[in-house]
Amino acid sequence: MTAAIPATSRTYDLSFARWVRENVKGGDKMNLCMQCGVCSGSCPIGSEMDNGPRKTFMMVRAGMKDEVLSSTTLWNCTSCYRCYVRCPRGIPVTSIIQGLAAVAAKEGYADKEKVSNYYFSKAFWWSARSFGKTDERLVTMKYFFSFGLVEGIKRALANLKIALGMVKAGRMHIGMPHSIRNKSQLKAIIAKAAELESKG
Amino acid sequence: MSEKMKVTYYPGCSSEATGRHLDESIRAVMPEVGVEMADIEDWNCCGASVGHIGGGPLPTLALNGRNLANAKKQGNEHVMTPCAACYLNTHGSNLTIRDDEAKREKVNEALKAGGMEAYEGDLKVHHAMEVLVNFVGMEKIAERATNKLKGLKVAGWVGCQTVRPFAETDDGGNYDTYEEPEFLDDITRACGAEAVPYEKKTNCCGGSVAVMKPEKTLHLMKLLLEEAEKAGADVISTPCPLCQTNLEMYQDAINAKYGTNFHIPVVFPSQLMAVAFGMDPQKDAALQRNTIRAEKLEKLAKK
Amino acid sequence: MAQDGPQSQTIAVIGGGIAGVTAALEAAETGYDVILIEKEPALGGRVTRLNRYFPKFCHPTCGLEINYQRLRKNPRVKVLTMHEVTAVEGEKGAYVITARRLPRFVNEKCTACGECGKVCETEIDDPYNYGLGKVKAARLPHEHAFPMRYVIDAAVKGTDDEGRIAEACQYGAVDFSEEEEEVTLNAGAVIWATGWRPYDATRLETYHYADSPDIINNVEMERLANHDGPTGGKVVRPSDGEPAKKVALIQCAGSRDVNHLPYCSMICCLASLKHAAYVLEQYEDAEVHMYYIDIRAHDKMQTFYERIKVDPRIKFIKSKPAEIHPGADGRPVVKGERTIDRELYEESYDLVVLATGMEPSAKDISASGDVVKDEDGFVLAIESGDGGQVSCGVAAGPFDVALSTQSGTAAALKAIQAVGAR
Amino acid sequence: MADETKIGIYLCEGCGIAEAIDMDELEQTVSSEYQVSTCKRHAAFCSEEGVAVIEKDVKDGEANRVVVAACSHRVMTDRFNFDGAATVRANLREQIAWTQAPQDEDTNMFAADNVRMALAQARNTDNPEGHENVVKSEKLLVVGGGVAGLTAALEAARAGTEVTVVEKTGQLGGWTRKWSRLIPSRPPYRGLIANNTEELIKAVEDNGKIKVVTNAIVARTEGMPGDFTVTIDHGGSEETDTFGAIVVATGWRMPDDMTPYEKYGLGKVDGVMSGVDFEEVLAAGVEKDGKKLNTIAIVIPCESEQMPYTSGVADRIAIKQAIQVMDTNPDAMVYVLHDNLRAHGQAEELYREAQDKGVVFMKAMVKSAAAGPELTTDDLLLGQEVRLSGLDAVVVMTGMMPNSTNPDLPKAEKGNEFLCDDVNPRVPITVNGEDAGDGDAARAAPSDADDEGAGVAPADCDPENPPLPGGALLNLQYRQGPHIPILYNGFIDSHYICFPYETRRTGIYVCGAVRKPMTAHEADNDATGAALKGIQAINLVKESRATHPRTGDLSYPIFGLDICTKCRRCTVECPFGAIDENEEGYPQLNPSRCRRCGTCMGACPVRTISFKNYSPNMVSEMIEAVEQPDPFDEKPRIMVFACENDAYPALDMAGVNRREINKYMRFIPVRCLGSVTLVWVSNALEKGFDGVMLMGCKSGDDYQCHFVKGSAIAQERIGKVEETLKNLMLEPERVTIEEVSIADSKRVVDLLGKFGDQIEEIGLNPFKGF
Repeated sequence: MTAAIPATSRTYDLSFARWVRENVKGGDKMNLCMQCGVCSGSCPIGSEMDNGPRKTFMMVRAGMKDEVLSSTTLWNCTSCYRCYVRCPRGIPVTSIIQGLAAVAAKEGYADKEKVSNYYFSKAFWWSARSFGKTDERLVTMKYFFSFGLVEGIKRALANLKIALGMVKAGRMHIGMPHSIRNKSQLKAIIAKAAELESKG
Repeated sequence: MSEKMKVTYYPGCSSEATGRHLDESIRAVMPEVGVEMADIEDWNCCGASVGHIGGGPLPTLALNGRNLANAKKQGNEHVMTPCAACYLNTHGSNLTIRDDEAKREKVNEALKAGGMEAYEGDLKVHHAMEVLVNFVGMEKIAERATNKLKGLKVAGWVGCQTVRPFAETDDGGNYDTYEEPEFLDDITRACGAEAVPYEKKTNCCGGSVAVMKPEKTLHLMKLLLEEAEKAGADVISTPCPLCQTNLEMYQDAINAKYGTNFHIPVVFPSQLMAVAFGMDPQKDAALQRNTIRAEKLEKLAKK
Repeated sequence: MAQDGPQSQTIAVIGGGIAGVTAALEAAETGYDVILIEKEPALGGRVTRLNRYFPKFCHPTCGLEINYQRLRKNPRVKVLTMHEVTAVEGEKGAYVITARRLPRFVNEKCTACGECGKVCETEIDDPYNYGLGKVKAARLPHEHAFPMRYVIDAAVKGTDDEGRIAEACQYGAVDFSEEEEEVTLNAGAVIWATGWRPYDATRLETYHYADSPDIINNVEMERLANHDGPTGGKVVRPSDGEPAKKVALIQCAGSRDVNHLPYCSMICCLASLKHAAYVLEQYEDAEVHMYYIDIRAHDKMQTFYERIKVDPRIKFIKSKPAEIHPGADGRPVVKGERTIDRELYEESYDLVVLATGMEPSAKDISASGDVVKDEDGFVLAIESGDGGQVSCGVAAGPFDVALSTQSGTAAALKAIQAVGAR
Repeated sequence: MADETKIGIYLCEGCGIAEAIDMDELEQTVSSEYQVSTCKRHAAFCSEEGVAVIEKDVKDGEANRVVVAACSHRVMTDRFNFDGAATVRANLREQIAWTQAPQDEDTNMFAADNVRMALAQARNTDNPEGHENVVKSEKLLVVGGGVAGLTAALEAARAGTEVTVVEKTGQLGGWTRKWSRLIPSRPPYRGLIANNTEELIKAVEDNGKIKVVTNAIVARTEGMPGDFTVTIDHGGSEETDTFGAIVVATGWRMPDDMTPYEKYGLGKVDGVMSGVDFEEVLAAGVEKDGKKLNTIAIVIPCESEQMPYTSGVADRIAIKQAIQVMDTNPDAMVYVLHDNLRAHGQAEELYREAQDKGVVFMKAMVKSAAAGPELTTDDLLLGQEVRLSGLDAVVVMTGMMPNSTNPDLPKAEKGNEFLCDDVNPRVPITVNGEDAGDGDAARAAPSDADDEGAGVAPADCDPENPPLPGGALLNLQYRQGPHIPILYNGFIDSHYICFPYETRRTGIYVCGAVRKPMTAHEADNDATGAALKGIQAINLVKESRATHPRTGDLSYPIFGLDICTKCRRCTVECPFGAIDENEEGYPQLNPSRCRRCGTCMGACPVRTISFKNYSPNMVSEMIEAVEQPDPFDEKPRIMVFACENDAYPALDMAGVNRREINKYMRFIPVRCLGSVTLVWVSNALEKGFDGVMLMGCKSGDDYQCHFVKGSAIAQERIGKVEETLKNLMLEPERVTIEEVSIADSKRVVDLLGKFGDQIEEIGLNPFKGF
């Protein structure tokens, strides 16, 4: 990301909103929100969200950085894109919520209990980096165990039946993970991208 | 359409695991309707639906940049993927690379670091379903469907990312609507099966959230199953590998939680096509890979 | 067609709704020749289909009656009905207007005696009621039709009705040989008063307008409440005729939406407040919920809004519903987020009224010369304002009736200037 | 006129008339009872041949009065219109053939009576020729030199009319001239536009047809349309000129009472300013006292406490000003605090532009303002109290108060009641009025909620200290006082949605922000319309014709002063102040002010006011013409005076729908219930009518009377009828008045039915047969 997020000194200090505008994908459209509620009303698991997209946008305007970045809204987006295509102001709502989630992760707002996505994503990137592909089996395992050994085993066992079914159906293989050939190339590319990202 | 269409094929990671039967059936049926596929050389993951969080936007963009650059090398303007998430990321990245100069430069810088040539965003990314709608056409499918799936009741469940937000195609216009797409039922009918009315056509199963925290999304999948049952469907047909896996593997959990007794097979349209085309139920339709076997469909399959 | 006076001094008014009729009369009463061109069989456009006006709850036909009396007494205005204008070309002083003359199958000999209607068996969806009811194919457009002349729908062609109807008419007024033909009219100035149509609610996929008879649009609500509408003025559920006591009024159904109509249609909020009054007035135990983004009470309408607001039976919910669909019991369900308290709701109603926005009809007419159309299809005189084409009413922008008649009067003067004031 | 009167009567047999009515009997009645010069029948008189028949008779001198017994006078008007012969219509179709039992004894009696009444009418009518030409000037006077006034002048001049503009100040252009940027009125409807007022001023000054007088006000206005003698006070020196018509465009001013805005800190807290003052800051590059203003809250006073006349304008101006700040300083922090943001029409795009540029909109209610300045607000969307601190300025959008009076002048001695609300816009809504299906359930019950103002009775206005301060704009030298009557909230608007320019002072048209709140662009368009009405009025008056709504009517009231008792009722009751009094106190008509409603005629106790084609005598004879059956036949007769604007059309439409109407009714269309004199009522009862019904338009708030008070006046008069009835020893229930709308084609049938039954219950009028 670019310049660090400015601290907000007072309510409706717009510096946070404007930082989001510059640094979050789709953020440039966020201020167009007219607070109609279609996005939050369209969300399949909106009930799992404390604020929902609409209010989140209002809170960004109000400069409520902490509340926004620690909000459960960011971690329960199923990426169904209903809000995105329905928004009467053409705001890419999904992208902004996901963008804010990325920010929250970077800024260390992702706390284990609440924010499993973050760990899932981490596990996922581990796989992507190491093999260039997602090995669902390993990602899931790594994800489970990112909650600690006990929790990991618990979750693993809970899903054992499913896993076995998958193995039986040939949809989960045993043995070495799938991998691309030119791993070094991919590593270099991702590394560079990450570097550029942090530079902005 | 021209008799033959050449596409560079991007199977996506699930094609080697949970989505194998999608990959296998797509590879089987596409050539039958005049679509020639060649895989993207040494393709990598697209970033799926959570990549952006851990990795951030630019690395995700770079992942897709690499795939597209490789596809470009193969000299064919059409890229096709059967996976909703792959389509979303590849298509979205392609647009960004095409329209956002700053990002394009960064991506290309990253690609350069990997010793790759720059990519300008001049390929066209299609979802396999869009190819069937816009390039193949239902007539052709119906024509090829010699083994009509008489009496099979199919609930067409499109899900989300197959049409949202990119029902909008690289050739301009939408290949179907965001809320009430019809292509899936059209395919069902082209295969000679009955498309039962299915209101929750574009409802969400929970996607990756379902993988991470099923407890939060089981009610969504329950709704989808109820609707299918109400409609008297023998099978649910969905183009999305994650949707297929979720709805299939969580039925036990749903039954346990809600005291229901769901046992509804969830198949891919390409599996329906393979059977309707009279192809091999195992090798081509990969019906053995459904953990909830679609017996009725299997019975219809040519032995 | 024949025109009195030099055509270069004739003012053509396209559209016989309240704006067009006003423009035509104001020009004629100032001493100028006018051709008033209407595509329907009778004048009055949208307004004649309204039950009441806001904020006074008076009857639109009342003003139309006065205007029709003015027309009857004013030989300067030539009224052409069933002329659908397709193009306007030319320049100040010499415009050529191309129109499709649609067959009425009834000529000026008609006395409106009604014999043709008596024998006619064919029924069609009543265009006057937006298809909410059926009507004889041979009919008087409605009780207040001007001109008071029958019209016969082409549906009877080739049926036994054709013979029966021709026979029934004792005045030689029925003429089935009429065919659609293209006519051209000449004028020195053109007033666009082409009005509007409700935005096609089927395009609002998430609102499932087509999937339930109890999800209607705002113009249909006017017919439901109207004494000569399909229900004789009772606000009921179209599905089963039961009283519609719990009613949802959905604002911005198409308007203020970049995916549909980017502009605010201006009248919907107030029309919906009026609709609330219709319901509250008919049922003591009525329950009306108005879903809105902003209640837009323009100029002095704030007092009207407050006047409705005092009724405890109406609730205002700041929320644009995300979805509306027929529920399990068949009643329409409205789903979304209440923005003030961030509550998610899913509520059933007897009747849901979509306040669909206004789409300019001028979209369909090819314009050229000293007039421009904006992206939405509204017609505007060229910047300098000294051309011979002007617009008024909803052809010019989303206006209410007061603004339409006001702009119609203004348009008359601009046209008079164009034909060379005497 | 009577002696060489030749009446031709034409009995039409078309449209089912002959099927329903015994035409031979009808013809028999006519020729036996009346001296008609010719009586003809035809299958369809409206046909070419039919019309030719009548035309021939008129040409051959067979008839100089034509009675067409066919359809309603509301149709075929253009065809039954003959030069040199007054035409009267007897309604046999809509009223009888379509509503009565065919070939029934009562149906034939009904038909005979309609023809009898028409013949009586014909004997007492004549084609009116207009009053003497009063036009002394065709010039237009425009009062007010703001955008509206200047546009009215320019547009009128472009149409060839000479104009004089009178501006109170020394500078043309009004408020708008002060704004540095304006709201765009054309696509793409975003991007503020330069102020073009200077060009407008120049165009006016350069126009040879326009004379501009600044630092001047209208001291006095005498006369009438076509002949307004106006005295212009030009800084003390008076000059007089004559005009054909007047356009009033006096615009708006800051509210006289600013206390409602104090809660926002206006006038109390430093740094809080009005939107008007903020325009200066904007013009100076968003700088005040050399200091850049970067953090600004723009407050749109929220509904409940907001003066109604800010509606819709304040919001758009707030958005405009916010954009202007961002255009000057993209990093500025601008907050617009609103309740409902009224960016209606294309202004929605302006709203998006503001957001695009970073303006933040808050649905927030201001609770209080403190030094800083800072605001404590209730932020409805965040659901919490929000303190807006660190502000450089707070801008409050204040209201637009209409200049319906001139605040610099002393209060007028009389006529201030016309500054009281014409209607009360807050009375509870009833859709169908009193007779609504569900009666009182219908009424919107005022909630006990804190909606102060709502649902209250009309502000009882004390003419001694009217709501609007100051003197009259035109200082009209009218019997009814110097003011132009206002509508509610102080605006001089029309009461009629269909007819936005209808003031109650003929030939005087109002436009711009004095008519209703509007932006400069809207005022521009409004002024163009007002200019047309002015020109039109002059043209009509030149031909001695009436203006709206009886446009073109040549008839006018003639006063028989010989028996006038100087009771002044006509002068008082005229809704348009058309009648003054001369030195001896006799009524003096200003014909071109008159709208021909006949209210004066109805008011005159000695029946000495009449029109050529509409008079007390004419109607009395029509009443008399109706045959009263022998009491033993038990056939009541009920006289219905129906307003021709709404009630009569409703009756016609009952016919169009083939709804059966009580067969004992007899109808006389009247111009307005205001024209109904009580004499007609007593006449009817004396002649043996068993009941009398008056049908008029809605009265009271939201009145529908096309002549303002006709219906109300009639109700008042009928209130007095009881004595008359008592003197005649008759039951008061025999006379009733009903409010009927044009949409009552169903209800009107029930009304008549009920009244008919009621009369039958009461029994026949004992006077029958005397």
